[in-house]
Amino acid sequence: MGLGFEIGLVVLVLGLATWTIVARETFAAVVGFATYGLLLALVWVRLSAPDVALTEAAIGGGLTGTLLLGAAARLRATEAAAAAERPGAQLRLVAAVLSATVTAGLAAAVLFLPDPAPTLAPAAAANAAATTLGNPVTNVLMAFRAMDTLLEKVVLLLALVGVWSLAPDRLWGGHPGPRHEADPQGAFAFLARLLPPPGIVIGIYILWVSADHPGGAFQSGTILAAMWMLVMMAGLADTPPVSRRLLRLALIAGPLVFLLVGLGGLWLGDAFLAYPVAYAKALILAIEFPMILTIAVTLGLLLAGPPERERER
Amino acid sequence: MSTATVFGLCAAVAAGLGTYGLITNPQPLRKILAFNLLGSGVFLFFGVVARRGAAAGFGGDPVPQALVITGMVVAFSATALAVALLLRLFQATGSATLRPDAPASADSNRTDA
Amino acid sequence: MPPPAPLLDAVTPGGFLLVLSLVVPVAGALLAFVAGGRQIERIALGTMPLGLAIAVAIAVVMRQAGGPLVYLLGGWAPPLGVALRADGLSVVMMLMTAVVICAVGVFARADFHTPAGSAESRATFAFWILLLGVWSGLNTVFLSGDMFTLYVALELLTFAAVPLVCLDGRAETLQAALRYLLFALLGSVLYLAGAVLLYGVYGTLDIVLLSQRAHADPATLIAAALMTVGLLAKTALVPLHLWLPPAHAGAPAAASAVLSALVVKGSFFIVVRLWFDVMPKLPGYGAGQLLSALGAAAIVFGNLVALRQRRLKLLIAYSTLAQIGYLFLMFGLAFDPVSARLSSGGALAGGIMQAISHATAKAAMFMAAGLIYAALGHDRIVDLAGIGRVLPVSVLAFALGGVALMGVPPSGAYAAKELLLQAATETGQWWWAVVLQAGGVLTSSYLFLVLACALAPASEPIAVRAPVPFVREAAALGLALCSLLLGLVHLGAYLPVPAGVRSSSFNLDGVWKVLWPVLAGVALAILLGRWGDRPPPVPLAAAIDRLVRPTRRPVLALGGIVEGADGVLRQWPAAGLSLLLIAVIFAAAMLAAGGGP
Amino acid sequence: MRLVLDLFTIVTVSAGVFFFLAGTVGLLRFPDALTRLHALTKADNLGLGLVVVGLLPRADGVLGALKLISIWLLVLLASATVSQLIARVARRNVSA
Repeated sequence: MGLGFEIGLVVLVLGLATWTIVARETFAAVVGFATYGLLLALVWVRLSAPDVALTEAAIGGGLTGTLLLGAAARLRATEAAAAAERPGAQLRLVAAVLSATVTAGLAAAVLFLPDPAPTLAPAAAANAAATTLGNPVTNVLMAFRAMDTLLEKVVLLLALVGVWSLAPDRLWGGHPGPRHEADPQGAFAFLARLLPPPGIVIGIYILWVSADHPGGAFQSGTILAAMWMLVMMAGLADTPPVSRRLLRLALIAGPLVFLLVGLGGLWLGDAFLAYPVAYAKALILAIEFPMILTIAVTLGLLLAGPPERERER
Repeated sequence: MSTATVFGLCAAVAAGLGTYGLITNPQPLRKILAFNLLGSGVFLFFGVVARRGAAAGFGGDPVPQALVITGMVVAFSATALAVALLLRLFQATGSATLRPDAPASADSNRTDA
Repeated sequence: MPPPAPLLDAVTPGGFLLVLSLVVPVAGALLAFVAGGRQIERIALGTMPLGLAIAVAIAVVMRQAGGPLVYLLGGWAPPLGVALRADGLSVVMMLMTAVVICAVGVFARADFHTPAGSAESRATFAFWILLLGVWSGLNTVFLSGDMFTLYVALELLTFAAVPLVCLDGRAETLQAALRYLLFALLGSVLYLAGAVLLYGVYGTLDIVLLSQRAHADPATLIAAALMTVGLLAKTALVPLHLWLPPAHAGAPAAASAVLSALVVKGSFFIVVRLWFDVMPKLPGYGAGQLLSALGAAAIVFGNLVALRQRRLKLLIAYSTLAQIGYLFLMFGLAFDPVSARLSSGGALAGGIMQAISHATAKAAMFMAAGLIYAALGHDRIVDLAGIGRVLPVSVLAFALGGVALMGVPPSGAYAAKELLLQAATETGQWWWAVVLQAGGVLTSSYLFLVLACALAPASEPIAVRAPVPFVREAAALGLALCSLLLGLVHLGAYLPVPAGVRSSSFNLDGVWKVLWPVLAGVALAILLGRWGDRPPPVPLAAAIDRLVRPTRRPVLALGGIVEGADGVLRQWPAAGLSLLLIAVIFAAAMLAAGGGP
Repeated sequence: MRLVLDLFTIVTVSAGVFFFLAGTVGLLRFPDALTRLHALTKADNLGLGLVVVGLLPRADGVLGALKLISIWLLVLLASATVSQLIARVARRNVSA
């Protein structure tokens, strides 16, 4: 069937991309973007990257979409004023020409990429025995380039500290985000009671299979975060106050265990972030389980925003 | 033309669209959106590079695939921080503009002349 | 020191120190986060001497080993794994960072302190954790041998820096922080685009492996142009500076010191890595000249706008713009026409020297300005009269920091200037020497402007709002002295300083060389300065005023034009378009040098 | 046997796709929120259901089949709730 499917997909993806830029209403643009994210997940599948497809669907379609939709709803009042600030036609033309030049440069670079392409796939395959995991992406994330993954968790934590730092002084230590109210007998509350148990099972399952199949700590954490948000948005539970010690512990558990295992490797003579082959899988799972907790809680709180209400005593 | 090349060109166009939106749209939220579009284009390059490097029985080079997962997490953190800043700015000033002269209590440097 | 043979797959003795220098601030941030309350400050302050000790230990071990330190994370060698490497440049930058962070820690204790018995406060919580975050990010930037790890480190740095800008929650700082974040994100995405292209061409992101494999093919050059421009946006090189002045001037003093002294150096350092280590042969003469030209524009432009400022913190922020320009002059000067590549010689040493001397001096100046602001409740330059009596140590720290920046011996900036001037002479690029001297004149000019106001007698006694603890003034003064005496330290073991460069000279010729920029600067300050309604508070003011009045008007008009240009460039679309335009020009220059596709 | 199963898959998946198509047309052409919702949910659920049923013979093992069915059930649950919520908002907007 040639490239028919690919080209159709590209047309749809680029159509939605254009829509997110030119749409007049921000809300409509965000809806377009979330759809774009879901279609992009299909692109990732076509590129034989199912792990990334899961991440793209979770982040591009889900998390970012939710975050931006919420913001668009809150900022609707500012849209009219912004229209006056729109740059003139000449400026837009220059911007279009320069952006097109960037596109041309990137496209040229893609066409000039060497053939055969250099790859680390054989190296990754040859060293897979060191961790006894079958999923090469998990191997890269948790072993070969574990440093990046560790730093990424610190980035998440700092982003959360940054978000929290925007709270008014008097509300420090309080509950993030608005308190959601929903009809306790309504359909939404029903869903929020029904879905989390299987959702949590699926989340943990995605981590569990990620040793040998597509999945991973981040994708799993995102699902858990979604379940938590569902419960919060249905008003069944409140966000925890940011001063709660247990919450803070959950937020650093992942990177802390990661760091400790890494230092253990250094201490026992091998290397920082090295795992002894016999315990590699166990150690990686020992890192990943607190990690999904940390990821889920961090993502949920990043979406909730800075503390907005005083701590209830 | 291979699958990877088609998606590579798609990525280039998405990145260009994102750049255009980031520069010309005055609303910060639309800039954040455009940044995500630009980012997704760049991430797609990782996918293209990975697909081109398919070998050793893998459908793609796992290293760029892993890098892009890290990149997406970082981009999401950036989006969350930017949205929180934007909402706080809106809360503080009632407007959401990036014009340097906008906030009413702006610096005393330019009040006299 | 010749560039040492790059080590690839061997962990050198002492390599674990590199790991510790990353782990210590990260662990500090995590522990402070969970401990909360009064422990935050204690953990952060406890981390600082530890981090400083590790930096010193790395310097000592490296000196003994006589070559770079290498550590392979997880035992995985590149290209599959990630290596940490410390060469002379990273050691010098790490030491500087540790010193500045420690001084900022001492300085910031008064502002971000949790008294016994009181609850944890928002600003205290955020400041210390973010400070440790900045430190983790910077150490990773200096040590990482992998272009993608550098990207993560760069983002770590940005996410720690942005909230520091708006720590006090005022509307204008929130806006400044948002502008900073959005522009920085654009920069890092461009960097990432370049990184993925490099991987696509070479199958590795390791700096040493790339340096062995890099050749002038179109994808590589496009990648290089994108990465360079992305990093320039994060460094705020004119005309990509829209975010810097309000962000650096609006932040609390301790945060301004960190942002101005350290954070912009992170992305600058990656440009150095990219141009000197990854692909010294590729940029070519034209691109180097272009980067130097942007630097020169920054020097002239930043200094001129600084002269027009009415507020002290904004003046210092614009001075940072100018000083960033100095950092980029070296790229054109380092080009060796014989081998057609960037040589890691005197120009590079001068650039790095400039970076560390600016970091120490500028941190000192922002701290001093913060103390002055705290004492007076404002920082309007024309109303500073009398502050010299009230806060002599702070004003001295500010003055010494400024003098160090002017390039008076034996300051680090003097040594840097000498190295750059020598490189200019050697390569016959006299035009950059002219810019260097002009920069010195302009620097002394705004320094004079501030000091003339600060040292003037007050018309009425100043009521100080709050007593200023001596330890805070001492922290600022200590950093200023560091910068001023830096030229006496021989860094030849770490930086490629060519033999025969004297770090200080005390003959008559030398005195004149120092004096004329100062005098020219004073003259310029009198012509260009904003003095409010009053003539400059210097002896013979009235006579001077009469003398300069006819020339003052056109010169002031010129200043107005420059300031207007700044206003235009700081509009978002203008900055964005400049960014793309510079990217295109860089790509064109590099493609032309590389023979084209 | 194999041929029969293949035929079964082709027919049911095609039917599913047809319902998706009909749902999309309904979404675009119907006049108001409630009727659009009606088109969407009915066609969506039925369409996905048929696709899942069609894929069942191709699932690897009982576990794979269970996974496919649970996907359908989860989507049913989610879309039922979401359309309930949207409908409630739409009705409130009409009566207001």
